[in-house]
Amino acid sequence: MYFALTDEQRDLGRTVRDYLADRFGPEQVRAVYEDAAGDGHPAELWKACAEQGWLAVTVPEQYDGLGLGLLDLAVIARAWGASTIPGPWLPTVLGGEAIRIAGSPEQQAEWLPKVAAGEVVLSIATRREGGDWTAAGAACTESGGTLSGTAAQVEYAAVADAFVTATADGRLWLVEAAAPGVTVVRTGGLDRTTRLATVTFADSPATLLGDDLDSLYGAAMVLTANDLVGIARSALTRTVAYDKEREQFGRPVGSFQAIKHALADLHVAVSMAEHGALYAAYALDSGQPDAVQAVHVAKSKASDVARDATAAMIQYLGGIGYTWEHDAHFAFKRAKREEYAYGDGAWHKEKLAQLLLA
Amino acid sequence: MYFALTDEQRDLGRTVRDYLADRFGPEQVRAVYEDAAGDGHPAELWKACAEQGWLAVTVPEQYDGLGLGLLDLAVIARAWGASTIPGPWLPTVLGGEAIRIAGSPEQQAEWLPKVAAGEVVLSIATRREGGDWTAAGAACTESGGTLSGTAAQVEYAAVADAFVTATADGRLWLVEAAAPGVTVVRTGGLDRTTRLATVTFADSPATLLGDDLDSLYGAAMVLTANDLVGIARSALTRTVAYDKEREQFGRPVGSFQAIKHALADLHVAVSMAEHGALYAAYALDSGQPDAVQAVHVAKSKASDVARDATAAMIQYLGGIGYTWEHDAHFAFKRAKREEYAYGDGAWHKEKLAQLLLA
Amino acid sequence: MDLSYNAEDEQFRSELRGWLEANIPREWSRPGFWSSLDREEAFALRRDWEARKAEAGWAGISWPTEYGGRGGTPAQKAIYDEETVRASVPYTVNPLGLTFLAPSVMVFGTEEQKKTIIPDLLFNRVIWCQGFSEPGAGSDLAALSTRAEDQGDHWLVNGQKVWTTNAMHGDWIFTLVRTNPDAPRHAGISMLLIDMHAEGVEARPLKQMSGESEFGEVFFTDVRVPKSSILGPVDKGWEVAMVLLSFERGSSAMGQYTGFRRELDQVAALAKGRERFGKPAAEDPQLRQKLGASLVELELLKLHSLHILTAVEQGRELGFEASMTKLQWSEAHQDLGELFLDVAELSGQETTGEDFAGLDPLQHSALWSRSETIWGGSSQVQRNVVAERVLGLPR
Amino acid sequence: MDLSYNAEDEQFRSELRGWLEANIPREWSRPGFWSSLDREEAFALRRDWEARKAEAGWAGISWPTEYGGRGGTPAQKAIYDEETVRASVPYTVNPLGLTFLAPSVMVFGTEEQKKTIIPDLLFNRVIWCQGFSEPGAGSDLAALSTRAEDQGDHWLVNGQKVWTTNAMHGDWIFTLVRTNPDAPRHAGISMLLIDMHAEGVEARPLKQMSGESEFGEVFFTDVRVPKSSILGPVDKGWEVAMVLLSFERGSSAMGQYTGFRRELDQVAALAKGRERFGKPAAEDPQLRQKLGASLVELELLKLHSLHILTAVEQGRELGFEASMTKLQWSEAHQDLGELFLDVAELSGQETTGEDFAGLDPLQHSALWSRSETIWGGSSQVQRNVVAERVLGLPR
Repeated sequence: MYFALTDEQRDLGRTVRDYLADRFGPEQVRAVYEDAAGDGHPAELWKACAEQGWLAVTVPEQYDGLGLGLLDLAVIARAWGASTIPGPWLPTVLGGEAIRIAGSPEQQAEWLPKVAAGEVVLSIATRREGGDWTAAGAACTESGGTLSGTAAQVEYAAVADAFVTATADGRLWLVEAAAPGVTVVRTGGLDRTTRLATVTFADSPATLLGDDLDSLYGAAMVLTANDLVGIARSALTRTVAYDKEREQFGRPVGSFQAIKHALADLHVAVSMAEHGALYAAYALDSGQPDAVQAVHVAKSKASDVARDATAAMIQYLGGIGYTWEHDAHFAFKRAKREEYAYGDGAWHKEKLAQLLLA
Repeated sequence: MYFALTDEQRDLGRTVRDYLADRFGPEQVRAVYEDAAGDGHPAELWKACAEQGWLAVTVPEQYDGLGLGLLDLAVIARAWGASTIPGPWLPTVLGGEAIRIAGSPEQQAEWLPKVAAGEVVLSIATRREGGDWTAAGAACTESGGTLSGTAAQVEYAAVADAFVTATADGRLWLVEAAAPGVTVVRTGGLDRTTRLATVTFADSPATLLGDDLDSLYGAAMVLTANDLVGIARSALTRTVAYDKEREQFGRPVGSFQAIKHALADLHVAVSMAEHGALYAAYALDSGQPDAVQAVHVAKSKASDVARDATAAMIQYLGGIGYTWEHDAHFAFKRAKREEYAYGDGAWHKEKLAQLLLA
Repeated sequence: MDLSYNAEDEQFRSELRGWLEANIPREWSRPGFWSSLDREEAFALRRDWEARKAEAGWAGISWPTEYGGRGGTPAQKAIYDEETVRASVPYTVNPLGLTFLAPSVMVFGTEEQKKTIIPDLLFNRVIWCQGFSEPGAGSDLAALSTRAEDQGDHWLVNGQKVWTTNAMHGDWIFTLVRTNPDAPRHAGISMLLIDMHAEGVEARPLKQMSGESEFGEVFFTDVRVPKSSILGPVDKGWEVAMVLLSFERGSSAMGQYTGFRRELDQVAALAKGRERFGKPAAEDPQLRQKLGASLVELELLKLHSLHILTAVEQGRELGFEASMTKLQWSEAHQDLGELFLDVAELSGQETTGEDFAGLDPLQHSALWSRSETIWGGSSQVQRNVVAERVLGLPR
Repeated sequence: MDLSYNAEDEQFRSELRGWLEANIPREWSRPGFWSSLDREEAFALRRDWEARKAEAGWAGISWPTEYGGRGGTPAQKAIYDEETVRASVPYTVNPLGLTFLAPSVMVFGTEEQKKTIIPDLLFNRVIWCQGFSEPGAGSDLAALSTRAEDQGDHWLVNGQKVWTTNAMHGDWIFTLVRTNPDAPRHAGISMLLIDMHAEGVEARPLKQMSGESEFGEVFFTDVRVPKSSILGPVDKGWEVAMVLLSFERGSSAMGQYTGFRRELDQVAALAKGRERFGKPAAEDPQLRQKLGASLVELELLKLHSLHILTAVEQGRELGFEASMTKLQWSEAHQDLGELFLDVAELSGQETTGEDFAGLDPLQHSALWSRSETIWGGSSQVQRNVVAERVLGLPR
């Protein structure tokens, strides 16, 4: 019985963080941030993802992957969140997961080696604006093997090679970006550490993967939760560091008890969110009976705590945290977007109430 | 344009508070509190209510009343809450309001002079356990001028001379306690500053008053809100006073910033709740167009703030506030009961959403 | 309690409303009009408008007539705040000058200062900035280090100010500077009035997380300031500043209320129009709770404003209620911003425009509200004030 | 991560479960059984049960075998906590003795103390109280003023303790007393072991707002305490107490989790059964949110317990995580109490019984939870610890 990362997982986390510190630090993030019209997909970072195997984590070994689990991906997602890293790593990994979970051996053989090698960018285009993205209102309708519909807030659609989308019966489909009838219209985002677009399919030829939208969403919720706890922990750590140094009224701001207590409460909440985000990954990996509950607990807490921790960072950094020049708003805005992605705290609490009252 | 009590209203408040300080202080409250089996209806206090005109405030002058408004009653209700005063003042006043609002001149002439003189105790028995007490699920059904049904959590039912109850069509009825088929079964209450009972009517002869359940509830919500802000202000004041004196770690507890900030936030919230509770009374009195909104604002805020202020009192008094011997729990429990009486914060916020979205 | 205004005040309201209706360009209330303008264009339009308004006699509402004001009652000032916001009049371009400097000059100014500064403010000919905060002196204002050396016939000013509203449009700045570095913290500070077009004064925009630059930084490098350009006595600038800041105290928050209440209506309309899980967002019970909660806090802000107004009219001592007002409006507005984001959900995260940086006014407001609990005394500072000055809790 | 227990631990669980099933009277899990007993009756039943349990070898789970314990792993202790709560075994009557005193005696005790105190605790023959808090020393424990004067062959103790759990059932009390009034605050304190049946010791019940008396007060008037009846060195009682309190640190909150989780299930069942506005309360979206939120915090408490357990098993330094555990469980439990009251609404405000004072277990729990954020280090004290000791924020 142990509730902790393995040494290998700790090493993985360290490797990712070391790489980011050396090669994709705040300056590189800012370059993407300032270039709102750019594709937000730094080539060097992508190359590193491929070389380091960060795109291959859950790809089975027979398809040139590492054959590891969601918990290993979660380690990377946390590091990603902590440094507000841009790029299509998450949607590509999720696209790969869709193929791994729902695809046929042939489809896996065709796509997964390319995912692992960083040869394709994938994205998830299942969310119809205003619809019930979890099922009945999914983006597309099917007719004779072609799909039609519009998906909103699709991450990195402009650089994607293929989209995973869904029909209302819960089946997952793969549509290549180059297929007829596929239109990508970029929109901007408050959070410039990602890129968004609206993707329209009009009688676009599609390949059926299979019918496990729920499993895909489980992975998406867990990885987003881990990105969020990465953001939250990093925001708290930065706030604590700043408030230890920043003096007002002749003493460090962090010595004022009202701030101390707020930060202490956040530390408890962030620590709990970390537990929840890791456990949910483990629970899905190992098929625990409470896996569904674990996912909702994780995303609910992570959404709430990342919002609170980044808001506290803005407040307790004082004016400086509100400036464009300071990186605090990268985290604040990323947390806000991810709070809503794949269900916000209230949505997941309602799901938990359903489980509890069942 | 002035948003404040008149000098006369301030004087009234001072008179009530002075009387209570002199004649019905903490010892007298505690005596009622400890005597859980007693009727909770101290004779001397009741006599004072009658002599001082506190039961006659809104009774028209032609019926031996003072012909004043809800705002004047609100002044008394605040003092009542501040000192957690027991006794059937509020239900009797509300019963009188029901007769004043909905009764015929004959009914008013029969009952209101007795209400003003303290010769009768009335109570409100409109709430069916689990029902929609605001209308469709009201306590009683009518058949040939007699009523049947059960009302829960009826205040001071055991000493009441008559009950105001309602039928699902929103009509108000008066049933005398001595009427056939009326059964009163006392229950205990966590809040021993009031007395509760379940009242059953079985084909009990009843007198129709009229059809203004909503107005009665408006008055009930406003007066309860004022009782609640009285509790809240008093709880805050006591906490501040205690924390100024109580020393730990060589300094007053109230000098610790985390406690200071919590108390400052409460002061803002309590002040806002006071504004809201007074304005709602004025708005009903003067028929302001936003009177309904004002009532919901008042009861919502008062419910929330009294709960928070009394909980803070328990916490910031330290262990002593949790003891039976300290009076803090009188306020804590009274606030809790009144939070739910006539709709809690969430219920009133939903009503406000309805108004906003209409 | 009587919330009806007297006949004179109602007369004032109806005249004002009539004038506003006749004079505000219709297009101003068209949704998106203001955000369609570029910043400079918008500023120029607002500046001109205020001058015209002043010429028509609708400026300096509560200022004494001897200074060219209308000598209006506090109630009239509140009516003015309410009606102008209601009529979609843009916020003044000269808030610091009008709220803080003008009344301070009436108290501390020389005859010469009164004669020049006040009329220029009334007709909006000079835009004033406030130079208080510094990188090392935020909540702890008295830690300021900008220095003014006495050079006999002038002060020589060196230092930096930050969080300066309107820095890029400012003509003059009232500035706290250290004139006696050896005195205790609060002594040895003076309030200088500095021409921002003078040599050695440099203003730079300070971009906020919204992408806008509501604030700026002002750098002073060997700036020569005439000895006469001081408000109040030398080394008494702290006292002058405290009085100056107190002029916010009696100001009602009716303007904020009216503006935020309109935002809430917009959020409610958005909730009705936006589909979520196949139903209008307005049917989501959690959002309904938050809509209700927001309405509660805003209506209470309004009542608090009426309470302040009454106290001012009755000549009662206000004490530190301004801290309560600030806490109530800034926290309620921040919650309203969060509510908007919750209603808009993921689609509220999208921006528009060719540069992908265009913000919807409610998006901007939601971001801006994050600064409102920091500037003008952070919520933490306000809570200290309420705890110590109002509740009397020990320091 | 691997949450499966090893074969040995699973074996332990199944043996324990089997023994519990065979030995716990069936009626104990009948709803209302415990509240139907009077307090003394219930206490006697629990005391006897624990002795029986010890005789069967189910006591001192994690104590070394040399002291008569089972020498079990931390995981086994957690399994024990979980299974006993699950099986509706009542909470121990000797919590202070078992959690704090026993391990402290193992560290600081003389051979004589080890030989007498530990077996008596194992078989529950002696109920121990803790005498730390005083009316003037709550959060600030070092302000204590109970004095022990050295009378050559004995200590003469005078003073008062408060918030003493089990005061009315206690046989002995481990007490912090001031043995050197001239030393600095934290020095000059010693830990005496005092027979509560000795002359001059008086225990009085202290009634709480629930109407129950979980706590008491203990008065010492010229109590003669043998010189040998001290734990650790003279004047080093503060250090002894710190080590003693640290034994809570590694203890998992699995017991709390299991108990609170059961309460949540009861609240959920109540919500399904209770009608509100003509519909089950369970359909109220606000209550659903709160039910979901409560489940979140309790499940995270469980995971935190597993995290602590892992750290203990791996021999890692725990630091001040106990403060986090306390904050999480006490605040979550208080919120659960509020949730119960919200679900029960006005009918949850009713009490029963001939004396109108009978509390439903969930009512009692809701009131009791108000004390949980105060005793054992208030939430404020815990936040100080987390801020200063964990985050390293300056004092």
